Amino acid sequence: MVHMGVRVQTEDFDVGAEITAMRLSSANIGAVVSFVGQVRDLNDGDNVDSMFLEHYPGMTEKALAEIIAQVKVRWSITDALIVHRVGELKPQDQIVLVLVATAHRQEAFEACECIMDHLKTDAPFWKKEQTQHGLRWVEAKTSDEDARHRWKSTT
Amino acid sequence: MVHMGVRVQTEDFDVGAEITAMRLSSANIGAVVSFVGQVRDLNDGDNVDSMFLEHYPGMTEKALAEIIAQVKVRWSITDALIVHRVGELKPQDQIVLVLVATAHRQEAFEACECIMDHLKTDAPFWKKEQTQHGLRWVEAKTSDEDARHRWKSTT
Amino acid sequence: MIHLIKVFYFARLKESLNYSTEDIELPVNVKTIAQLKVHLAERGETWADLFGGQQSIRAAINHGLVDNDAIINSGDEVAFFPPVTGG
Amino acid sequence: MIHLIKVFYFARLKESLNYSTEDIELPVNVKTIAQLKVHLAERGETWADLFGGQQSIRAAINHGLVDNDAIINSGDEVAFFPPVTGG
Repeated sequence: MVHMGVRVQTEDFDVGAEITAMRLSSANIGAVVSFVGQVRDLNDGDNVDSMFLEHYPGMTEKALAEIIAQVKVRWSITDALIVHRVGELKPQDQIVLVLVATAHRQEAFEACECIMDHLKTDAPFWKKEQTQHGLRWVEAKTSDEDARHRWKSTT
Repeated sequence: MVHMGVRVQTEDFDVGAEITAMRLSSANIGAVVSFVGQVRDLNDGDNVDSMFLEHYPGMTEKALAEIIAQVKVRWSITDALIVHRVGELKPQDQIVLVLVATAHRQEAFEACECIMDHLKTDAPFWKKEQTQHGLRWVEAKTSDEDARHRWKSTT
Repeated sequence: MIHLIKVFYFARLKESLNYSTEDIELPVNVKTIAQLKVHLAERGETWADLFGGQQSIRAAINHGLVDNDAIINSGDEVAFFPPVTGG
Repeated sequence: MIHLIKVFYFARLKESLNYSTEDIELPVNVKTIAQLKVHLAERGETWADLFGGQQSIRAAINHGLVDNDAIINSGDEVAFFPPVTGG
């Protein structure tokens, strides 16, 4: 898998087209679970006017591909896709899409959530917000570290 | 909530339009998790040519609305939607859509999976398959009962 | 006093019985879902086969799933069906 | 023998240092990420503030996340950045 199913882009994505393309790729697929993240207008109590997403080109794609590869070892997955946007984003812009297609639903839910939890801690993205108090870098959350570690205890 | 966010229909649905409409309904939404079920071409080792989905009009809508109401008590949910098709379906047709929108991702994943698990055991739908061996009613799975009971032990 | 209820049958039950709904006048000794099943099982072989306890049959009263010991009231809409298989 | 590596800085680090990449010739006693951090911290106040151990800084070698005790080899691409906040 050479970065298959991973895209890092400034452009928006079409969630319906992505789900449908993946779903129709195999008649063995019974379940497609998707996660769409959108920019909220509020963070840590402050209004967010816009944000800029910086990343580490080269490492980002590799990190995301590794997350998918790990998930494929653990669950029986027909297909998976991560699309992550970078650059300038406004509230209610789509920021990330994760899709997982499987024969049975529980695997799709677990794998999709596991991908998101690892993406939050292992993929080199950094958010800088423009709020009413000026520009600020978003601080990482310990809750994201905790969420990621959930998946270790049960392996 | 008078059956809000519940639709039972013979027509297909547009997953992208549904996700986008829900996502844009509030700038407080940070996560939308969706589940799409599609008819598989194989069940219990036999090729499925088509299936017919019977339901109990009146009770179906009520049962689905109750599932959403229960989930809203347990998780902090901005919006939720269930669309379930009935009537004649072919392999790779969409059969069910569940959407949950929340501020934070973990709640959306859990609530969406919980809705699907309850839908599998509590909503009056019955599948009849046309296979190479003729027509047959699909048997309920004990694994679906087990999946539903998971959510009880942790409440 | 007459206790009239409406009964619906779905899926495999509907096919076996060859009809989907009927009005039933409840005998005085039939007050619960379990008692109604016994009453229906006495109708003949097909009915005994379906409601005699060998098969898993679920019930609803007025569009809500109920257990065997649920009380049936006059005017209720009662439904019998196999375990559900949607989703 | 000269051990030349390429170093990248991202996000808050890049802004504080006011540049994003440089080539560094590793001193012979600098073999790990931890030792490179100490080496960088000796460059002055801004550097000491970032790499002196008060702040949480993550590191990557050749596009893979690594711990403090990871070995740096000649020709490696090393990156330093704050905890990530994507998704």
